[in-house]
Amino acid sequence: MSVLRIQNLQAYYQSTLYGVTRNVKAVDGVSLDLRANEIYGIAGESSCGKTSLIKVVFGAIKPPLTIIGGRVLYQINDRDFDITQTNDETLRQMRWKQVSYILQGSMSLLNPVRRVRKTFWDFTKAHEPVIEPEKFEATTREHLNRLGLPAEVLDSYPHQLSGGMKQRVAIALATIFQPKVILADEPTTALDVVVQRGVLQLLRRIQQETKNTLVIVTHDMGIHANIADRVGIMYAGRIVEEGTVKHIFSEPRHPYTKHLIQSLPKIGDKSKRQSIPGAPPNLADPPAGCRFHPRCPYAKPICSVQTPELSPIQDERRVACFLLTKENAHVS
Amino acid sequence: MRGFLRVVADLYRSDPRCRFAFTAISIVIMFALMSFVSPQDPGSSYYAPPNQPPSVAHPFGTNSRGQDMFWFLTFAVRNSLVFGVITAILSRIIAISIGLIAGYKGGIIDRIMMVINDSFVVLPVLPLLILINFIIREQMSILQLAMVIAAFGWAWDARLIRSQVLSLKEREFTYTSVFSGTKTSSILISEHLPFVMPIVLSTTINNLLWAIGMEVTLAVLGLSNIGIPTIGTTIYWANQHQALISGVWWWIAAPVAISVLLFVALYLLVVGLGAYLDPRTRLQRMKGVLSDERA
Amino acid sequence: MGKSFLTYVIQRIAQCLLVVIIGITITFLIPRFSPTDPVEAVVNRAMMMGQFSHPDAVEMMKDALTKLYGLDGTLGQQYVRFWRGLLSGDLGPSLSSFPKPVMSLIRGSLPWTGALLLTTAIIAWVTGNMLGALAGYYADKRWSHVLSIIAMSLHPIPYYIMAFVLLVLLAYVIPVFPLGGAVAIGLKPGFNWIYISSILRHAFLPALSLVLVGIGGWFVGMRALVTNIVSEDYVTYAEYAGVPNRTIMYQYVMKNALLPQITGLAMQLGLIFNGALITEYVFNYPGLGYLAYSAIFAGDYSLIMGVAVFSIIGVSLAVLLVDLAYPLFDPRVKHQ
Amino acid sequence: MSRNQPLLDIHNITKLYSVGGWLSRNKIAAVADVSLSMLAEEPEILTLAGESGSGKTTLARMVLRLVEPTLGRILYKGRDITSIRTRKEQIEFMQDIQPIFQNPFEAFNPLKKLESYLFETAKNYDSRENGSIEDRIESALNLVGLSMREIRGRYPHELSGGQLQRVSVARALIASPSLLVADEPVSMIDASLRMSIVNLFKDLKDRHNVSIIYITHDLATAYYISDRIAIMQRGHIVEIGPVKKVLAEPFHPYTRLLRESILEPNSETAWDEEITLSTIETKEFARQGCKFANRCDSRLPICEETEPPLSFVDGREVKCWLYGVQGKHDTAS
Amino acid sequence: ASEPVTDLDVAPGVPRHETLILENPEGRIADPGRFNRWAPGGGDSTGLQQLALDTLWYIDPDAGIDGPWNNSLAEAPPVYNEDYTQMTAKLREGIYWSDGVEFTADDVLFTVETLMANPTMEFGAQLQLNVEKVYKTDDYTVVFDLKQPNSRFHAIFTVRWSACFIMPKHIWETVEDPIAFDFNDPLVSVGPYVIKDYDPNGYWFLWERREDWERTSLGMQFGMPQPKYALYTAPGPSDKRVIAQSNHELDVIHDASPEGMITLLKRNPTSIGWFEGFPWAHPDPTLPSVFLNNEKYPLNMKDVRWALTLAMDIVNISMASTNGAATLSAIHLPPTGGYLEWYFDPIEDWLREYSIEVDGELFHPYDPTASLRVAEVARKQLGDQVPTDVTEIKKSLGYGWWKHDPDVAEKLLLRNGFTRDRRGKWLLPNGDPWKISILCDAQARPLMARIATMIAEQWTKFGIDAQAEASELSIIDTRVRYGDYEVSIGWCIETWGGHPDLFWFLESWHSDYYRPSGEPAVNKNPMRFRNEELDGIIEAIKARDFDDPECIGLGIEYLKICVENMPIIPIMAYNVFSVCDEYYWEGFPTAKNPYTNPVANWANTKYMFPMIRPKQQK
Ligand SMILES: Nc1ncnc2c1ncn2[C@@H]1O[C@H](COP(=O)(O)OP(=O)(O)OP(=O)(O)O)[C@@H](O)[C@H]1O
Ligand SMILES: Nc1ncnc2c1ncn2[C@@H]1O[C@H](COP(=O)(O)OP(=O)(O)OP(=O)(O)O)[C@@H](O)[C@H]1O
Ligand SMILES: [Mg+2]
Ligand SMILES: [Mg+2]
Repeated sequence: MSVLRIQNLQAYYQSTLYGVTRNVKAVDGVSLDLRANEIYGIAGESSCGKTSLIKVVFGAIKPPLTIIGGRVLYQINDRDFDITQTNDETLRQMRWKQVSYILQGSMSLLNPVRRVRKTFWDFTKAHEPVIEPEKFEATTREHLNRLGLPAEVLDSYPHQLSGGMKQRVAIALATIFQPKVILADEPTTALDVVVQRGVLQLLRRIQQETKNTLVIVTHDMGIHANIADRVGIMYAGRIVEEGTVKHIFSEPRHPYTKHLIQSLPKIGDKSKRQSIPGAPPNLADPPAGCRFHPRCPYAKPICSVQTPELSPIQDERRVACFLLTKENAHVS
Repeated sequence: MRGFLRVVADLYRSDPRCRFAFTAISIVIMFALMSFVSPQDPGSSYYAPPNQPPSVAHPFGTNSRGQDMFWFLTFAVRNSLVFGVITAILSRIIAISIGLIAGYKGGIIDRIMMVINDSFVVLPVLPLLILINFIIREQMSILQLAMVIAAFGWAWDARLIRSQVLSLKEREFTYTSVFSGTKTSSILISEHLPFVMPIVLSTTINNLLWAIGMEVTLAVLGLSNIGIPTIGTTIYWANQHQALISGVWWWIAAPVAISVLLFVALYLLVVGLGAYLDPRTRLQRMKGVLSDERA
Repeated sequence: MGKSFLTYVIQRIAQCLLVVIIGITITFLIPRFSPTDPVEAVVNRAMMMGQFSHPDAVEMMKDALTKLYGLDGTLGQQYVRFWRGLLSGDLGPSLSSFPKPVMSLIRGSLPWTGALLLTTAIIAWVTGNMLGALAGYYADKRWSHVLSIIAMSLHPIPYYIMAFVLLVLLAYVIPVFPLGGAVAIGLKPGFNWIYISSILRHAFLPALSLVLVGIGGWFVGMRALVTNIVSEDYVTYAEYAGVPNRTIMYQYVMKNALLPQITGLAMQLGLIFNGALITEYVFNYPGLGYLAYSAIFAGDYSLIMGVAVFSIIGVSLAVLLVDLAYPLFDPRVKHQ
Repeated sequence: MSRNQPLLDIHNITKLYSVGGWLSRNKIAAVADVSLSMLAEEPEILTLAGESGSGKTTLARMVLRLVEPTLGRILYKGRDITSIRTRKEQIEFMQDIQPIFQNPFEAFNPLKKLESYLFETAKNYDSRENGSIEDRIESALNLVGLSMREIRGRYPHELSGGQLQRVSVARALIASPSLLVADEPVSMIDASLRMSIVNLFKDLKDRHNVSIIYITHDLATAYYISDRIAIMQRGHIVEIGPVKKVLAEPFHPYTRLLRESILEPNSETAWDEEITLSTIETKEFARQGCKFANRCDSRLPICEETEPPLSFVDGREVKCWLYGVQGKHDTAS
Repeated sequence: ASEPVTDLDVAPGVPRHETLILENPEGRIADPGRFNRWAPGGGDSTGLQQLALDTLWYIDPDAGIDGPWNNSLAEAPPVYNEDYTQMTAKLREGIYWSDGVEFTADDVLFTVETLMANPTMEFGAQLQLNVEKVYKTDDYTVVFDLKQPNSRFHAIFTVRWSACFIMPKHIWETVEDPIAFDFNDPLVSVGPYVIKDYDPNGYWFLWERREDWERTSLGMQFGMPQPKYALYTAPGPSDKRVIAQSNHELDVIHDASPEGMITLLKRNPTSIGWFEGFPWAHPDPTLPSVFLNNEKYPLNMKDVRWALTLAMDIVNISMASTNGAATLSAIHLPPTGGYLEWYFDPIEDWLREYSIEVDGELFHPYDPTASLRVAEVARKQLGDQVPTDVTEIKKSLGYGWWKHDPDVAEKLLLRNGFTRDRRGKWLLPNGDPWKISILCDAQARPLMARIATMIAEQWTKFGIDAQAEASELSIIDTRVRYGDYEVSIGWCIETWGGHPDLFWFLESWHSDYYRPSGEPAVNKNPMRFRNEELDGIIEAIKARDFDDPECIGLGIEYLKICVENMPIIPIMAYNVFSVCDEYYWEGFPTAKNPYTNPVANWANTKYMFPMIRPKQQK
């Protein structure tokens, strides 16, 4: 049962400066199908378009980010709508109640001169205009309690909170209304592993309790391995591989994914790891054909000419590689 | 210099506000430069029929002293601009150096500088200006007045700049430079200065405005050199001839309109420039510029 | 409360005192190098009235006046005498209104400009910041541009012109406000509507002119600050969460941008002690500006010093207080 | 430099910061009584890991002379670094110790061309090897797998994070330092780029005898490259020893927690127990006794009151009562 | 005239139609509660010296109600003994202070003795230098024994625009420190008005007519002062005076600018000037001139001073300064009051004949048509308002002036060794460039700045690097007094207007009074002019009685010496654009009915009060 379908989404950063239009093809033909009650991980290099994708999915489309094509269809409470087509008010009503978003860099998500309680109040009030202060206090405390957060954070200013706590407050804020879809963009970068663990635990628990869809974006493969159900690997604005977490890690198929997984060091193993050669592509002027071909050791002539489709190669598994399309699935 | 021209060209191309601003500023500067080809000496009077409203022959009319306001104002605008710009530059130099050094050095140097700075902040400017005006007995030239006003016009801005530098010096790129063995002076100038530029720019406008306002105030009170045409002395003479109530409104309206035009343009320019210089917006823009260049 | 905080406060106060001393010293010295001289001023005045026909009479008067005004002695002695007086709360007699104590002259004028400038500074500050915040927050809206342009167009109009145009419009062409003064002639001060309404009616034009020119500066500053803040993550985040724009603007954008403006306001409030010369000049409004101005011309050192001392102490105190109180506005601030 | 002298010798340094505003003012020890030393004879990579806010950056900055310690001494090659005064001495010092910062995008001024940093560095530090300035830059760039061709005329935003981070390393290398202090040099970049930097560090140590202080949250890379690791918690080094030992078999309860929390990209380590996180940092800093006590599973009564000493156990040092004088070895697993 | 639209009260209980509102040109008074007119720097134009104080005699600058001379507190003119070492003043009987105490010789004695004891008080030093002894022979007779002969001693007690006023002894005798005394509680008046209220901030002073006004010298002689109230206000910048009068909130403007005057006449049909038409302004008996420091090189050369004079174009100066509404004077006396008849008419022929020798030829510098030319230019702008009748022009615009002849000026310079550089700029005989800066007050006396700027322009055209140097009144006065200037615009020739005596200012032109540059001069000889012949004339005048008709002849000799030497360049009368509004009151003094001076800060304006009449009773 899918709650969110992304169909051939193209979103570019368009800027017409100095008379020249420039397109940064941050999201370029992404199709995804997200189901209820799953954790979907999106991984990929820095600046391959992960944040941009999430922004579009959340409907946070502000110039210069522009939708070039495709659709983002939500199916929530038996209502279908395309987020690229909805008006501001519907969008506003939908947000937080149905879909919420935890922004990248949550260290600065809280207003530094406003007590956390006030921020909660603002966020609650935005969707429940007639809430009583007492009721608000009770529900907020209960919510925090459920998330295992001490109520004293409410009286704090953000700078008084440790990084992990801030991140968790951001998560708490994003889940006040128990939305159907939660989009989390790098929720743990720059946190130590212990704190990271606390944050991820929290996210997972929320997901388990409310059976909603959690999309988690990060370049930290460890996170995906541990909490995602399915993982999509992005490269240069496109999804190049998608599969269950088990498959991706045990049996990566796309050359990029392979490299990625192989390069991960492990504790207890000091053997030499190699990084992917070459530099990531410039999204303003991406290579033709398969965008990975300049760095791909297996590249064939066709790779630089045609763009491989993301096609299913087995259950729950899709890959965009000419080496691996169904016909050639045996090649590896 | 090439960099400067490029910035100008970029802004001109990219931003309609800047386009307007450049056009307006160029017009005002052109206007001021026309003083060099003026057929009329600003010191002479009664060469034209007095009190003529604007017409083809006298685009800004003539005043009660029989001067053509168009040509007279070319001098007034030129002098006020020169005065304002000198004041702004001088006070910027002080403000920037004090702000950068105090903010960067910290400690006792900072404290001493801030005491000096605050002493200037608290001084009652207008009375002192009048008194200094008295002391520098020979008619104060534009340059002298600019220096005196500049001496009073930096303190607040230095404080602002300092507060910015306080955070800049903790930024990693500063440390990178320190560890590159870069001299403090060049760290301040080439690393921090560009970052405080937006502030410097907007305080420059305010300072320019304040300086010209001071000059007008002194002139209205009859305390400036009435022989030098400036926006202030234009208003002084207009007042002496009661232009406001005797219907010679263009005498006042013309200089006011020019300064309004100039400052609106400067403001728009600074808004545009600020966006250009703001690291957050600049990056995107510069990307555009550079890829254009390379293409 | 930690020890270091106390140390900080003491240090800050010491710094403030130092500033006051330097400021006062500068203002003590400058008038004494000025060619205006209280004794000569009285002599000139007496001459204008045709009093003298003999140079010896002039000399006699000058000598007597110099003694009377306490201007004998070296600069150093006068400086010491000045501080001794100041520390005992005595600013000495005015030289141009001899022997009226400077204090009582200031006391008579301060309330008028003080109240006027206090109110207008605050109104201008609030309006300027409000409009600046609006224009900065809705930077892409058309009305925001228009607003910016209007504010910027008012800004460079010389204050004298602005004041006068208002006066002509609202006291002559449409004579709804009085031409000048602080209160109607002959009204006895009292806490009654007639007196208060008269004060308000008289203060309206001066206030309006001060507000109109005062807005611009705050407007520009605020707009710039806000443009920086709207791209902060917490603003975006609140927007994403559907927090109403109004709340975002006031509680997220404006409140944060306001912090530097508070120090600015403190300085402005300090400047109240400088009076508003042109306002007083155009609207016949009583106040310290004119007092200081006439003192300058009369070479009335004591009065100049009196006004300057008020202004210097006022500004440094205001800045000091804001510095110390800053943590109340911004919980992040640490005193170093 | 005599042979038996340590390269870097940190003696009981402490850094106190005042935090809080008007009425709620506190002093926190961002670094509390830390001693460390790195040997001169053989280069090593020392990892500093631990909690966010535990004082790693502060420690690194003190070593770099960017922050002055409140107490204690730092000796570099036997010389107290606070005694460095003149510009000449400073240059000499900086030539030897160079930093690499966490965020490559922050480490360079976005308004300056990258090459200017390189030229500036090359110009200010006289070469220990021969060669023109250009040559030195080129060879430093080659070491990190870049060349001047890719850098010339470019601004920081024109390079990828990984490239920038390499330039950052190259810049440090131009000075041919003996010690690199790298504060989270890879936290902002993805796995594959991360490896290229980390491999570079390894190379530097192995082939160019550069010692490195490597600060990171990524214990997998720490394990991968470093020789020793020091775990910090609330200003203290709570455990320090060879990386293989410490990470394979952590002693201190915090290290254990840390070790358990590491997400292995392949395993299915599900964490069963919920963990407690600190809320208000300053409160924890202000604790008496062991700073970790309130979150520790194996806490003893003494932990609440007295700070444990740093004791030698099994080839490493641990700051925990479980291994201290009192309960030596009783709970050691 | 139009009906008054409203008759608002000026103040609670003070109806507008019973009030005369006058401008106090001093602006805001810093210490308004102080009415001690005798203390150093005491305020004066607040109505105090006009309405509440009085002294022995007044001389009107114009015709006066019954002649310029008025015995005010005195019953008769002063009587001197033969050698002018004693002066006797006979006082009026029946004059009372406003608190009911009678005014007697004791008040005069007390005043003189108090002031003599306090040389810082006004006239204190002057009295000390002159008076040996003062005593009364009866309650209404005061005798002054003088230290040396002085035929003009009475001038101290004779109001020109102010003088030494008399204190009420019964109030002052209890005062410990007469300098510190405010004379406020009570302010006892010997004039027809008493203070009713004043602004604690010094912007206005409200006076009320005394019940017993007939027990004052004014009431006794000329009847009841008409306005029940008089309000002296400081209306602010000149534009506001115009607005205020257009709103009928200001009956007497002290001084408007020429443009303000023209505007007012256009806007407000009830506004009138001194002359019914152009040039409207009241010519004060004071002569703004170009001061030349006769001790500064090259101004110490007579030819140079003359060259500067001939380089000036009086028509332009008149236009620039007053829109042509200036009353010109070629000679060193103001062309006002009786002076036209006493001095200008008699010397006219001599002036026409007067010549200077230039390159062997005789050059007649006097231009008798100067004022006619001014009228002609002014007519271009103002049309019919400018009179055409020659006698009328002469009376209002003056007689003639010096020719504008740069060629002759050039010759005068060349023969003294001046040269021109390549750009045509003059070089001094010693080869230095010739620079002149003309000191003027741009703030309190804009008229002076307008004159200075125009002269600077003309001298610049002539090739001198000249500029107007604006400064502040008190600084200018001091600098001029100490001789620290080259050229300045101001006046040092002041006359009674209504009396031909010149000694009043001329006394200080005597070389006994001369002080070199660097030392303070008495302000009437700031140009530091010394002339033996002139000393003789001054001594001769001094030896003659105040009213001796021979003094006029001596005065004419003085004028000739001045024309010859041109120590300062006379320009015009100080034309004051006093504008009165005939909306609530009529019968203001005008050129047609010149019973006194309308210029509001003159003490003589008290004569206006019994003469004006309410326009409408409501
Ligand atoms: N406002 C913008 N204007 C133009 N280009 C942009 C803008 N924001 C992002 N980009 C570009 O779009 C591309 C994708 O950026 P995005 O932030 O989506 O990457 P990401 O995968 O989230 O990277 P990271 O791991 O660093 O967060 C990058 O090349 C980036 O430079
Ligand atoms: N300048 C400062 N003033 C006050 N407190 C500071 C300052 N710098 C750091 N601190 C505090 O000192 C403690 C240690 O900070 P530090 O940055 O050294 O930690 P860290 O281990 O590097 O953390 P992270 O992993 O988050 O980078 C933190 O609580 C921090 O808030
Ligand atoms: Mg991202
Ligand atoms: Mg750190």
